[in-house]
Amino acid sequence: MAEILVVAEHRRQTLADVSLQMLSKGRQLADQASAELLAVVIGRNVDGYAQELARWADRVLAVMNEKLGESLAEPSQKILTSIIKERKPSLVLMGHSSFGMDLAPALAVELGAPLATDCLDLFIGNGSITATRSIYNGKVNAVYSFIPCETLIVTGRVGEFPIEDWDKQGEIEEIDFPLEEEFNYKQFEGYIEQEAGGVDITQAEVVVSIGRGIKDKEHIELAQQLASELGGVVACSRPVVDYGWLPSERQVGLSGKAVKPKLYLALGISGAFQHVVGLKGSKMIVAINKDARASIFSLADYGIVDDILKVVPLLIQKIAALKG
Amino acid sequence: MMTLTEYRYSDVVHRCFRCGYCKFPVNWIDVNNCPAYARYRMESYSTGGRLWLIRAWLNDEINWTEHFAEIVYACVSCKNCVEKCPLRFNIDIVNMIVAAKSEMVERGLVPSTVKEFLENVQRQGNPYGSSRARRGEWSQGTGVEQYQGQEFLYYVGCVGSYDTRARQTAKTLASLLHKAGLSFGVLGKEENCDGNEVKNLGELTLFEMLAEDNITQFKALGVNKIVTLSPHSYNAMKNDYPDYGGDFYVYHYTQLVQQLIGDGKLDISGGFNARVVYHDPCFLGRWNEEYDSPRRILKAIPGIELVEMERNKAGALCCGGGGGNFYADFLSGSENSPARRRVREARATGANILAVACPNCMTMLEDAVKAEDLEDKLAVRDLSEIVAEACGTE
Amino acid sequence: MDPLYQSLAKIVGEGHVSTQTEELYIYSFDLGTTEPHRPDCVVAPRTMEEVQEIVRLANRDEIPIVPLGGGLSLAGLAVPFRGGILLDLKRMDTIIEVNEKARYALVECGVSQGQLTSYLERHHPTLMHSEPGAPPQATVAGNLAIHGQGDLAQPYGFNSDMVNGLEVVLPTGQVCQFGSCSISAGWFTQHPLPDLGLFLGWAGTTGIITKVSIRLYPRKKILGAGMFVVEDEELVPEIIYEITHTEMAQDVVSFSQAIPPFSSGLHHITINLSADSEEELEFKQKMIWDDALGEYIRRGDGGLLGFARHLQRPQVSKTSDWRKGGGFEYVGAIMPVERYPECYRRGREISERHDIPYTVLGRVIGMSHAMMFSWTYAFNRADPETIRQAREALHESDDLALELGGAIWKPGLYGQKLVMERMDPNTLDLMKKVKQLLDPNGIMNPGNWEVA
Amino acid sequence: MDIVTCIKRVPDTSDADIIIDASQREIEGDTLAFKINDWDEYALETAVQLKETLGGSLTAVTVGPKEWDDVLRRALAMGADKAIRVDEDMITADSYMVAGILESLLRSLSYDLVLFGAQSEDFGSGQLGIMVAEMLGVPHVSLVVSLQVQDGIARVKRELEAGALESYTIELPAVLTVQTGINRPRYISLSGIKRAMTKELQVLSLSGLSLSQEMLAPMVRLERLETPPTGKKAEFISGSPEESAEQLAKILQNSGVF
Repeated sequence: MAEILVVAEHRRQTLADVSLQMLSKGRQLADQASAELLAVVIGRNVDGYAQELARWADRVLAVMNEKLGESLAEPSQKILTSIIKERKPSLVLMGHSSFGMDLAPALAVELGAPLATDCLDLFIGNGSITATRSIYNGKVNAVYSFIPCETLIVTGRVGEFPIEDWDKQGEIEEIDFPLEEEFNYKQFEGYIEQEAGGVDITQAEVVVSIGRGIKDKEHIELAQQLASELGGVVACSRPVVDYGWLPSERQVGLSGKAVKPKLYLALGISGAFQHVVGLKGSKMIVAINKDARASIFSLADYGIVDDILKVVPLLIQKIAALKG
Repeated sequence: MMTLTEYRYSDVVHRCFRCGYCKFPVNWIDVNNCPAYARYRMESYSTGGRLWLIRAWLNDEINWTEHFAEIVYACVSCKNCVEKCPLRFNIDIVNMIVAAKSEMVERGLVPSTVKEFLENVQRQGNPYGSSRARRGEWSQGTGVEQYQGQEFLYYVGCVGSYDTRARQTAKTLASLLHKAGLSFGVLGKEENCDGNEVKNLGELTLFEMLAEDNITQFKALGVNKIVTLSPHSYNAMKNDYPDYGGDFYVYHYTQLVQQLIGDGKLDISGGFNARVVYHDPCFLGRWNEEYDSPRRILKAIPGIELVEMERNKAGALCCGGGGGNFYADFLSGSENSPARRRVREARATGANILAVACPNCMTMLEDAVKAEDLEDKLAVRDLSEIVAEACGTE
Repeated sequence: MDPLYQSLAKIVGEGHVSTQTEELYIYSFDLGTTEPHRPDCVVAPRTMEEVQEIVRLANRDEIPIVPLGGGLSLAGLAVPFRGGILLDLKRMDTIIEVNEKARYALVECGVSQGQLTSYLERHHPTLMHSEPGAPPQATVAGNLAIHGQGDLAQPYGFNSDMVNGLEVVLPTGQVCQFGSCSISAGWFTQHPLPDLGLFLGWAGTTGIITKVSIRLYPRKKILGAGMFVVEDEELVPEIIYEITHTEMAQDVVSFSQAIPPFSSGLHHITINLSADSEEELEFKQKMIWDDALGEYIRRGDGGLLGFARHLQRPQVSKTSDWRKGGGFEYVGAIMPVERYPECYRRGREISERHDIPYTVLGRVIGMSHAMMFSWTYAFNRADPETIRQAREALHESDDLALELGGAIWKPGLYGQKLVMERMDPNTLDLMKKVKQLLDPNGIMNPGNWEVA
Repeated sequence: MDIVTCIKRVPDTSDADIIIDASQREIEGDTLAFKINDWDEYALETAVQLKETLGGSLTAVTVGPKEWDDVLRRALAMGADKAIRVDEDMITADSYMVAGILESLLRSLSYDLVLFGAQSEDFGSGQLGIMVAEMLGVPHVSLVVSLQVQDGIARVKRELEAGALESYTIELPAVLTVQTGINRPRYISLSGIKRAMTKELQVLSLSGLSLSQEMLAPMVRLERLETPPTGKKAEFISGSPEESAEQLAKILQNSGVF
């Protein structure tokens, strides 16, 4: 097997965790297949990132160009196409992040390469690669194979691959890439931070998080009471924000925030991975959900199968009673 | 601006003076007999306020908002206003509100929980969105037969089929009917939503489809007599299905059980020792004027001391679960919620058993008992469960 | 978020305050012909303390504040003409005390007439209060703020004559109690302390009544009503004189209306009687039908239309449907009973001029010292022309009431102006000073009773 | 402005037991109910709102067998003027093939904006819209949570991680993939669906589209379906709500949460 190429991403002076996750997985695969692990990082000034990536990669391509700004999907596509065509890596890995989701499908089309996105795992055996994906609400796993090809592109699920420590001290190769194309049709206008509403769920010791099972915005008060009783804050999963019942600053998950409380209490949350990825740092997870098959229960330490609207009022009472 | 449907009541809707009689029960004990007004205590939530707002919307004086939709959907079709309004258009009050809901349905502008309710019924035949395949699960292990020409079709309904607590009631009633030697069967996973709530949520075409499908299915199976667990099913099948050619003998189970007791088919000599207060379900009471059968049953059981709440029969306060609100849930979250008011009223009679005859009332009131912290003082029991205990089947 | 909303939500809780279009729309309306005006905010307090905080806030920021009870006065007395805070008081609905032996009831301001009647029926069946003819959601306190009258007006006078004590939140936020309650726990009398009657009849322009103690009267076991019909309106005043002379009647009302047509032009005098025994009833009936009215019957001037037990309360809101239109408004005036014939004739003319089926009514107050005579005009809420007609008829009736020597009861803005134009300037000046003293920032129900 | 929205039909798997069939490549479908893909409903609502304010046409497109007409009917009821179904069961296809078909179809249509749901509920690849954009050679933005269109320019906000957004202006024509929460999709009444029966629903066969043989062979193949390994299982607290609340309160207390 030839090279395995990992596309590293960064935004606002920060290297994305998911890139280190993909590098760790790439490292494993490269060692297994006796291949070289190549990391590519693209930007105006990427020296710092390259140093970091070199801990995992055998070789880091630090691709720089003065014209590169914050929005990198389109230029990255051009640059990567050129690099991949030249080096013909057998596998290109990147995170299934907002960056990867924008980039990978376009890159695959441009290269005519097979693409598997949001993969949970990758296997190399008998010279071929298979990828496992989660489908049907996480109820089924699907294993995919690919037609024989020069290069296969895979995006990996965020948070699914643990970061392993390496110190490879790979070689860093700086490339000043000439960018002739202009991307005037798409202008980056800036970042928008969600409104700061005064509640920082990432710092809370107790997070009472509500999902679709809360059923009505009127019931959020219940969660609020429970949170007050436990000295915590109320957070939520995506549907609650989509309905406009809580501001997005309260959302836990991939597009929301990552929390690391002592107690994460998931109320009426089914446990879609996009949510779960944001609560993995919790020390103790308790889930209450009507559906015994909800995937949140495979993550929780304790579970109650019941209607949250029935259990939570009682739980508030019981806690108050125990507190005396 | 009525682009989608002609509002049928445009020559009536302005006739409400907002005198406020509709807020009261039959006497003047309490101004809180309209569930929505009782919960919110703002004029906008009273029946008159709702009618005035509907008219303002139809006349383009106000725009549709989520809040407006919630005010309209806070009407749970309990018919207290119809009972109380002194004016002649009173029979159309709930119809006027349902027609406004219908207009919102046609424009796609309904609150999110109502949208979910209706989409779930469209897709899975029940408001919960649970799989159709699970509809018959309640009867597992009971030996209840699939309907195949027995004398009665036992129609369970969505709440009895899916709600954990109401499933117990559905089972108990089945065992009771079995004990009485009644020939009956159920439809299990072939059963579909009766449509009563769908109609009251204003989705009239979906209701028509459900009614027609059910009637076709019943006729194909040779159904002649139907006994329902829920007064909501009873109402739809008795009053609406005939309009679609569905002429069946429809009974609410309290009517049938009362008869079975009278005929000596059920031996209730085991008795039931309790002070019992009975809560009239709107779709049995005000909608169908059946106040006596449930009370006769309770009076017949040895050991029961039957007491009445101050608001009873035509003046009963609704549990707040009608018109799909047991799911859509616009009236909870407060001590002013009708269900909580109702259990406080029940407890004030000194009763230790609150008897219900409707799975919706059961779920609403049982939750309210917990919210009011009355669990050690007041238990909500379905009439079928009380009779079953008196028969020694439980 | 609106800072006014936030301040009010802190006081009463979020569920009981609204700045949303739907609430502002509904509370902008009076049920009569008055043009709507939107408040900036609707708030429904539960306690006197909450009212106090709201008033302090309004006074500090000079925000108009309009108290609302049942909202049934019809004359635009609770319309937020200058915007501001609309204060719906109906959540304050506790019946605090009924003192059977001292015959009084202490209630919060949001207690409705229907609620009190029903409560007394169940818990104190030997007592009653003077319930006005309004629908049962009318409040006891709101009725005092407009000098209402009820079904005991004939023997005992105006409801505002039946007050034993008041608690009022002043426009500056202080709470005052008036009557024996100001010096002890008992709410049994308003007199004989120095008279500070600054709130009754002021339509909420001098303060917000939060508690009231009202007198209760004996309620007998049997209630019934007889109806006496005469064709000649000239006879009505003397017939009423004869009836009231017997001291046997409770409510005495004479009415005439165009609907149904067969009785148009006739005068129906309803006479409420009550008794604890058949003997008492028979005696009272004899006193009225034989002794007071026998002569008229013999002469053929009038006839007894019947006597009914189990009194049904009149449902005045039915008038609203006469033009299939959900609306009516009336001018009421306190008149000498002898003016009945002219009130009837001239009122009927006004109605007919405006194409409105006529309805007139005179209710006897205080042994026929006076009557409340009303001219009622139905309109169709969906037809602006009929609203205009009704409004004109109402203004003409205001003019008529004064022309005939009466005093307009709970006048709307037009009537208030007429009254103030005629009022003794010294009295008017005193009114102005009182108002300025109590409400220096002019926040209370502005627009109403504003002395220029 | 002319908008095309590409939608798909998915099984409602939220409450269903998913059973892998004997072939290990498909799931048993007879007890499943089907629906429009959640993300696509948001995309459609976005399109309908744009059409309501800006005028123009809205075409809903899908690639699937006859049963898939029902999601197109819903799209028509929501406000699409016209619907097109490419009649082909794509169950064994990869996104690349579907994208190729859509590309070919879109080349025959007039469009200023093509909207996709950001991903599907069933397979969740999140590839299709971006692939089509690349094939058509028009700009794209994925995960759009806000959209305004004026004078041939779209102003979009796009969802990033950790609650941040980024905003772009993008020239039309363009392809956008829409994230949930961008709006509140309207309810589609049954009578609305019935009324939509009179609207045009065009069915095309693959042969009517100019597609190379290469485009019709998948590059990604499903080997087998598996039941996911059960992770660590929660310790379940059982009993009545009262009992379980009591137990949980004690557990929390013993763990020092309070």
